[in-house]
Amino acid sequence: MSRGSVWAAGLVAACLAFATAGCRGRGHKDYDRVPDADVVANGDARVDASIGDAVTLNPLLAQDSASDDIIGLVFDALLRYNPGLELEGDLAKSWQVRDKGLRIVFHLRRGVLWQDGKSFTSADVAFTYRAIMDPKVACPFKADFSLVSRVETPDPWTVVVTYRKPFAPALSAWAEASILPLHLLKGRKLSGGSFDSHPVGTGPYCLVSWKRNQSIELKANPLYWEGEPHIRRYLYQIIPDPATQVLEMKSQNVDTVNLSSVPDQYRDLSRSASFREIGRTFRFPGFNEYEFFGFNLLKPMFQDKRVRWALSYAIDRKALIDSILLGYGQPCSGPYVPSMPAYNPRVTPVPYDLGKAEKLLDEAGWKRGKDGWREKDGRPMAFTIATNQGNKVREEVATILQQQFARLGIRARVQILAWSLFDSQYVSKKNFDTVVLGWGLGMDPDQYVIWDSKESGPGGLNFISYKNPRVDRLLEEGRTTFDWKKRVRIYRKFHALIAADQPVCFLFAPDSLSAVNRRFHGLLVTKTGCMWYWPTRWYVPKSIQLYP
Amino acid sequence: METLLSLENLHVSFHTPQGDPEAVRGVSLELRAGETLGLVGESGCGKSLTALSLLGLLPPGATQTQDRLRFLDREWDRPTPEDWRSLRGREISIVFQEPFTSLNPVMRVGEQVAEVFRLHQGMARQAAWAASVEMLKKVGIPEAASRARQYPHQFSGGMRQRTLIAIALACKPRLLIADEPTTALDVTVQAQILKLLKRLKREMGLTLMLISHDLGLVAQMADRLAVMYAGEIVEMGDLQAVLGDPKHPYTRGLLACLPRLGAQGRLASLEGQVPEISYLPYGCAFHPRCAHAFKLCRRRDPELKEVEGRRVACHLYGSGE
Amino acid sequence: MLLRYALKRALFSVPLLLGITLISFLVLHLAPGSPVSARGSLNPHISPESIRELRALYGLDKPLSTQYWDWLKRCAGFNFGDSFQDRQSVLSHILQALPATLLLNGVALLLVFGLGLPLGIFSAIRSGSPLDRAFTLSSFLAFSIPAFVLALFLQLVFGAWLGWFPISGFSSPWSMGQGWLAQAGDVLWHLVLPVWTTAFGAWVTVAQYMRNSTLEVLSQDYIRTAFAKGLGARRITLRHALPNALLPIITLLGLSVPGLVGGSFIIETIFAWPGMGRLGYEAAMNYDYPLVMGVVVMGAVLTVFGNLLADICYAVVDPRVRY
Amino acid sequence: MNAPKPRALKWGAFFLLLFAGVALLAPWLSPQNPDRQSLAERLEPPSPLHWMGTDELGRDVASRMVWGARVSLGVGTAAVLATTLIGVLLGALAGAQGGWVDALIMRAVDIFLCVPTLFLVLALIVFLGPGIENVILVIALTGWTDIARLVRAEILSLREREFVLAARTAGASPWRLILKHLLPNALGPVYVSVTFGLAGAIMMEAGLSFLGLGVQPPTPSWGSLLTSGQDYLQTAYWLTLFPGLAICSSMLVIYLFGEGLREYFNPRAAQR
Repeated sequence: MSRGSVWAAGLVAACLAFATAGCRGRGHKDYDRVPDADVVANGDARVDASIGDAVTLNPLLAQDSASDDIIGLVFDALLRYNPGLELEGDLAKSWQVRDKGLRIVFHLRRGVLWQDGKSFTSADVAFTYRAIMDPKVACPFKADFSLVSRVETPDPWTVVVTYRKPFAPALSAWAEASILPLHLLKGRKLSGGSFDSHPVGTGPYCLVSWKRNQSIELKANPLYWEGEPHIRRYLYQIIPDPATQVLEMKSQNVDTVNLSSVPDQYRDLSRSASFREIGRTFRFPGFNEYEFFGFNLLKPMFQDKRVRWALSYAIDRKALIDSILLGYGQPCSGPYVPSMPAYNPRVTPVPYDLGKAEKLLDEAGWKRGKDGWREKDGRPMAFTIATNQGNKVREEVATILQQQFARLGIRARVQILAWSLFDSQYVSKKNFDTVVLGWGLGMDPDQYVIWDSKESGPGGLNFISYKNPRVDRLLEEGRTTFDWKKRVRIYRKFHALIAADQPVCFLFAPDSLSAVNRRFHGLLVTKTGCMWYWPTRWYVPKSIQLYP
Repeated sequence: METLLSLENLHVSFHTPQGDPEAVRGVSLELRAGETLGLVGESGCGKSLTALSLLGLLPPGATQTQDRLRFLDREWDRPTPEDWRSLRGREISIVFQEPFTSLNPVMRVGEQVAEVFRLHQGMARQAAWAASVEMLKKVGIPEAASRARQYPHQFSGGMRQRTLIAIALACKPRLLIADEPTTALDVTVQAQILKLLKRLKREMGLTLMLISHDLGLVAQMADRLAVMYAGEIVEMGDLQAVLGDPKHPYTRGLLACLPRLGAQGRLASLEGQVPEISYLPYGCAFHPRCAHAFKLCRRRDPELKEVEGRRVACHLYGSGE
Repeated sequence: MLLRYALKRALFSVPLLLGITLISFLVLHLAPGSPVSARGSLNPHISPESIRELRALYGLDKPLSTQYWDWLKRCAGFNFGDSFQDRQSVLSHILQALPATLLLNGVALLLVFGLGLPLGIFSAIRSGSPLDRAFTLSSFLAFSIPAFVLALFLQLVFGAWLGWFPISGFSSPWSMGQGWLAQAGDVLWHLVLPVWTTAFGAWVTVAQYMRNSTLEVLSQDYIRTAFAKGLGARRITLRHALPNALLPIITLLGLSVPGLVGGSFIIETIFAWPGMGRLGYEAAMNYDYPLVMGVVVMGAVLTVFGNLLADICYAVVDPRVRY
Repeated sequence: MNAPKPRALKWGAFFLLLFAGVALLAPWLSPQNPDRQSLAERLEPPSPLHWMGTDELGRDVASRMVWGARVSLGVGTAAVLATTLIGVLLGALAGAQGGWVDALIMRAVDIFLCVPTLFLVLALIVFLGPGIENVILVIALTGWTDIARLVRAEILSLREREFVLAARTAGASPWRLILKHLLPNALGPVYVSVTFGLAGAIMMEAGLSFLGLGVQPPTPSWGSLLTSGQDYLQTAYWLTLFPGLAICSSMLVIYLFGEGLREYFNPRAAQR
């Protein structure tokens, strides 16, 4: 036996001695054709995989998606979004908007209990508002409530919120603000206290244990006002590497995985017959994120609209999607994602048309020199494309754009930088030519902070310095009208205006890809997702339950 | 005096990519019990290798063959590692030239001596330590008891050489080989070490094989003398015979270079250098540097023959005067 | 005499640690970006105004010197302050991540030196033989296999296909109720693949260092003297060659003490191991100054202590160095 | 007595020149333009057209490997040389001089080991800007500590040797003492650390470029090829296989060259 195998055998033998629980072979039956398929049974558990651990379970501090996932299960807000992406009642049964948007009246649901048995009243909502505004907490989304002048509770079941100015996005703000228990937090430390890791809410699941950077265990809340969830236990397993998540999924140690960042894994899973026996893959158009190629409008070269349009024509969006996202993405034509109601279907994405691009650049004076590279009054047409390190999609987009612009005779240089460097030295100081970045949007169509000219100051999000008074008016109008239909019309006009200006070239919106273990039944699958109302709908037939 | 050790036709060769040149080309010698044999020759003539071959301690890359090696009543033609181990330390011991690096730097001196007692005589730890202190006293190390606990780097060169001698003689071997024992030491210490060797030889009835390039030093110690050149013994016999009336031209040349008290004029020196073992001249290896060389010397390598009470390997004495 | 030396070094390490924390603090603040920008910037939900409030809360608006002084005062009382992210105490973060990393690296270190040393000696004694050449070649192959390749291979073969070991994780999720021993066994069972990945590349280095230093020692004169004494090969190797060959290895051991705490981000990410590697990386990426400083201080104490220990061991083993 | 085996030295030097040649003659050797993307041929296995297959943007891996040699071998060897130079000199000085010099250098070692490298790198990017020289600087700054301690330990045990004391009494200046007497015998561990140091430096270059300090896309380097291969390990093994083999073979070459050098300078040790 050569030395290599002697050593390896020795090691394996030693490790085998450790193997106590034996291997966890999971024979899987055929989950679909099960006799008790439609008998709603309680029990079993759902193991969800996440790349990062929750940072905090205190709704006042949470900013990352992992924290929001858990908080969403432990707490409720006054309102919530339905599969049609419209608002509906949650802790508030119904609501009215009065005095042309200056006052919102919420009628709370009666008989709702906190997970510790105390009853939920309007005092909790008022307390939550005061907690959000408390300077010692420095709550990150405090701005959404800056226009609130008073929150009154005439009786335990009604809350009246008065605003200094009509503020349409207020409703979506109340749909994201988790309501805190007054009786547990009154007089106690709002942030950094024990509540941060032992939260008590009104939501469908309560916290059991939190092993940092490992897993968060929740159990069904028997007192939940929509009825106790069928799936009695939920485990949020932290597995930072997507490839490992897929491996765990195939061995049925994990039940649901988000595959948006690893399209090739999604493709393999959806094509694999062996996986189809134990799981299903889902693909939905993404609804809150798009990538764009932005110009620094302070630079003279990009102030000429023809140059911006020429570059937009030179981008082959389909090739980008096919190569980077393996086709799992939609090209987008404006600051909204196709699946959002505010998306203007009449505005089509900029087609790939090198001929037009060449013509526009010649018109703008950037002629091709003898060596084929374009220049104007002796200056070569060259700029850098900057993006942040760690985001594989953006790095590949930048590298491909460099190649596509080279075909147009433009010398582009790629600059990949660590995020903090990128933000503090380049973006905030506006010393960049172009960037490849993306926006993660909320449900509400209001994009004042990104496109309004007043927001282009230092630290503002309008770092490309886009100033268009007509757009400013539209944004202002959109913020103050509560009528959903009128708002949608306003934002579609806003979408068309921005698309015409091309301050940035809108590239694509990646699809949301996921996989779910096949043993779960009762899924509500719609155009926008498969996870809707899962706590109250999902169940696993008794015969195929995996966990006791 | 009966013969303690006899070696017949020893060859030592090194294998290199360019072939296997021989550093020792057929050396035979015998040692009578109680005598001191001096082995002299310029560096590179194979004298150290000959000594090392007696204990099978050749460096790797070297191979040794001999017709027969006899020690007292035992005899081998190709000794196995066990045979060598039965000889080393118990029957034959050796002291090397480099006292500074020949002791284990991280082990106490006393321990390095005691180790031999424990191994060969199976002594217990305490007894071995006592014996080692005793041995160190015997070789003239002051306050042996306390010095034994110290480490080699705390000893001077002379003291380290004395320790090595203590190690070599711990188990009262019959033969002690001293390979240039004093070369690395300064003159005063040299004299002390030689005096010590003489005393111990007398007290323990040792047979001594002294190897050196310094003829003057060997002349004070040796009973018999063997002169080596380019891997062969060219002249061997009683000290007085060889020194008084050197027969082999090389011996004569060597003696001529020795500074004499009161002698005048320039020191004589031998022209040329010791040949490289891989490019040895045909016939007698010394002939290019020999004033009396004639045709036969260039063709045939002379054997050792009895000439006037000593043996010489030179054609001058082969075919008549 | 050694005690005096150790005490002198220990006393001297206090100003050294201060020096290290000061330099780290400066480097931290020299690096572009700040805790607030790391998370808050370019996030439509967060308004510039709440960013200003955050800066005040973190005390970032105070001058650097006061920030450092405040940190130092708290640090003296073993209170490393709260992490910016979730305002939990830095100490609790470290104490949660440290055991996992110490366990992983500790066992890996044992494996590395336990396997590396004998193999190094073995191949030195057999130096030049085809076995030795094969070993050297395979050690380079082993060293250049990237950790993530080996990790995936182990996960695929031993995790998914054979199912002998768990693919990732520190312990089985539902194991809360079991007894102490079962939980320990469960963690050890999860430890197998990450340890194998960590140790695989490293023990090769130790083996080569050992082979090299043994070769060096075997060519020394005192080994020839040992043979001349008639000692057997085994005894010579153990009593004479090994102690001398181990000297450079002790320094190597001292150098790997900081590694014990550092934790490798890649291996911890792939095996979902809740260790210091991920904690340190996330703290750095989010510019969580108190957490980063906490990790730096602990790393510094261990490094200084590790080097001190190595020097003392060296003096104990090698009398020539005792001064 | 016998001439040292020149074989290792001959083969080592031959391969070293071969690798350096590949790096220098990249423009002529590389089968295709390393940056030319053809998204249609994305992630294709090795084929007659693309000897080493294509990467995630359809670029020819073989040409990127040849061009990558320039960065990786260049940075790798330069960084390892710098690290070894600083480490050996400071280590020797600390070992030979002792006293406060030794304490000063050893404490500097402790400091360099503890300062968080990531922030050091980010700070450097701002002040010095990205660039290959800065990568070498960072690797050298953080890498010299190990060698320094190893060499210092070797020197400490040599210091007491008589021949050193003799040289010192003969009035040898500290530097002559170190260079002529102490160092040649203390180079044992250095050979090993240089060999493994090279692979370490190549991987560190990739890490630093990843953060924005080193080469910017699309310039290839073995390290960046390897790290980008991580995401496609299961679907495109060749993205990881070839850079890994290249790093392994360059280590082998350095080892062979080192072994040859050692045999040349110190035949006795190598003869065993």
